[in-house]
Amino acid sequence: MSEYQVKFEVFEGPLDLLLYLIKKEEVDIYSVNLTKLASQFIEYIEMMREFDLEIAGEFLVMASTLMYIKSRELLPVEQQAQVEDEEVGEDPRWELIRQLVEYKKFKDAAAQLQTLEARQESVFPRLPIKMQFEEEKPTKQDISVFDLLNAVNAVLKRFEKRDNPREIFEDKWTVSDKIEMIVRVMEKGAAIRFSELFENAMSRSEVVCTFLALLELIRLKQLVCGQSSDFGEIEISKRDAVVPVGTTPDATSAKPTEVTTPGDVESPTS
Amino acid sequence: MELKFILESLLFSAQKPLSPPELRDIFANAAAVEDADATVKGLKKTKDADIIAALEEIANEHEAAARSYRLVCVAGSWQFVTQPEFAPWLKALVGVKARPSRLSQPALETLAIIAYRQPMTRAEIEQIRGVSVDGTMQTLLERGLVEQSGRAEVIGRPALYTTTTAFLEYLGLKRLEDLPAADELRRIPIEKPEAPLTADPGLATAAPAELKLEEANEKPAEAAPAEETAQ
Amino acid sequence: MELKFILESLLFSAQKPLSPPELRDIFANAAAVEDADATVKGLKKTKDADIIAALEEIANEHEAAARSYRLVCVAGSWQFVTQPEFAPWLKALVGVKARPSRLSQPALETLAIIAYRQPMTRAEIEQIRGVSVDGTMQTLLERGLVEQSGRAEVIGRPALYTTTTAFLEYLGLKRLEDLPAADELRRIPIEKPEAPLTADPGLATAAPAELKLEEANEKPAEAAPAEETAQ
Repeated sequence: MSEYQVKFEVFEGPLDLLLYLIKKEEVDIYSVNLTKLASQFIEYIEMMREFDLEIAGEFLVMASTLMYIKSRELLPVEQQAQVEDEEVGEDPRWELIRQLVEYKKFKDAAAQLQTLEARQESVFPRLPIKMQFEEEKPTKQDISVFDLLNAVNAVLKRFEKRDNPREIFEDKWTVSDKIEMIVRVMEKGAAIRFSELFENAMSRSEVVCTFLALLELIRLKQLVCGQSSDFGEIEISKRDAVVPVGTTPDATSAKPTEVTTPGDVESPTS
Repeated sequence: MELKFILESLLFSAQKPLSPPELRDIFANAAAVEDADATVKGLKKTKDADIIAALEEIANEHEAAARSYRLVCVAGSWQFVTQPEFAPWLKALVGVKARPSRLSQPALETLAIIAYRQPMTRAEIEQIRGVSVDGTMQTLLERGLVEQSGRAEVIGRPALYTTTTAFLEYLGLKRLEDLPAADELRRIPIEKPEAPLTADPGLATAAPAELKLEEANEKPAEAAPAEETAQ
Repeated sequence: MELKFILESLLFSAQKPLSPPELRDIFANAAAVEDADATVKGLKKTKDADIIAALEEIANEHEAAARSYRLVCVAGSWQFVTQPEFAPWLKALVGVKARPSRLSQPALETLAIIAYRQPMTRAEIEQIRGVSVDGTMQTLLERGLVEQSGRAEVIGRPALYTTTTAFLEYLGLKRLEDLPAADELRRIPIEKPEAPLTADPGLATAAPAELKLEEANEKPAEAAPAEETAQ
């Protein structure tokens, strides 16, 4: 009795209770004595009543089914066959067995799911240390002021050609003059500040010529430019021992893309 | 460079499980980088099938290496996990996993029925369990382990329920086919024996020889179709 | 259970490198749990020396396995790291943006024009460059080198563009005035065309113009202020 009392709480339904009773008998579901099983089940229901426990409708339905099976079992075989013929549906005994077998399988499956559930609690996914790649946003190597000036020059040149074919460049200064001038200044060896090159410029055209000359020298790898700090002034220095400039290049041949490479600009002033 | 090891390094470094399509996208993105080298570019259009084959190879290798971790596939996505036996120390390291409370017995039974027989109507589930499943269905739906997935073409057009991806994740399953004893449970061949049940009172109802649980495995073909069409 | 594999599982799951003392603490904490089993309790007082020896053994094994990752010790703490050759894909995984390619010549020219003559409308830039700048403007805007900074008070109220702080940072400049030859280049006059297309909404305030170097000498003062006050 006390055993039932304890167990009652965990029975999920009449099938669960029946499986419990079968298991207690230690027989296969298929070999179970349904008459005996019916008696035990009803006995259990009676006990529930005694304890004033609320009995779920499903238990009562099952009890009546079992009573019916039990009564049939007690009939002589001949009469039983007749009854069977009158019935439309399945043999209730077989129907109950089938239901129990199926329920048992899912109860077992539920136990296996529970095992998986418990196992998952012990499975820890690898949560790696977050990787850190150095931020690769463009730095000053990507665009240099020289690229920019060079671009201005390209615009100016094209603009002139397009709109003012008749205008003639005021030839007071030539790029070759300025190249020579810069080479001369740089021969002294020390690095000079970018602005120094333009200090004595008298006109726009002179500035532009000087600038183009500078670009050309950088392109020819005679000079290097750099900044010692992010906001430092641009400094120009000799790349190495002065190599005589062979032919004076034509300024327009200084294709922008050739003028500087990031490496050139980057090189620190020595 | 072997595809296998690239995939391994990715899963080794990922903060979440990755699916073959996600991995394929990574290959494409890596190849789109300006200075991508020939190897990186060459793997631009790696096929899902090749990725899956390589992943399975890696998983097998780690299984064979029998170290403290494995590469597993859960619900189609792959990740490295540690073996459960190291849980005591991992709990000390990362703290107890934040996981919902374990499912109750009724909920597990209901879930099992849906998992193996999906899609199922509520009435079909109740037929098997022999009790109402209103409360447990509510729990399962709230936890996102099952979902409604259409309606049955019968009178009343009752809702049909199936399990979700979260269900696979919750139990650590690769796919539904990996449910334990899936074949057997999906098509339980419970046949009425040919010989009539004995009518002798007090005797066993069925002819036991005909109806052994083990035999279910031996003759699945006859009963199977009826069960499987329900899926 | 081998100490080695327990350590491995810990390092495998740790979100930071772990030192032998930290690992030792984990063993102690795991053993302090109420329901700790004998194995867990037995490892309570694992010695640092044993831990280090085991870690070195693990590291050697992974080295020998020659997979995509290694166990390494950096400054006394141990962690799993992937091999450097997988960086291209790992970058794609963690979403490190590909280093932007160098600005194209058209983009540089457009940028230069804006830098020296800002603020400028798109139409003005196009007038100077002689071609559409839709594509290059898009690039510059996306890279954050230029931005919209108001609208010109002319018909159609076209957007005005200026360079950004990011532009200065890229060039390593403190301010726009530090642009090389800024004064000179800025003062190059831009004259209005002889027959200005004033009805064209695309045209902007400072009607795009001719850049005559020689004329700059003759009348530098007039054009400059208008351009410079805009900065």
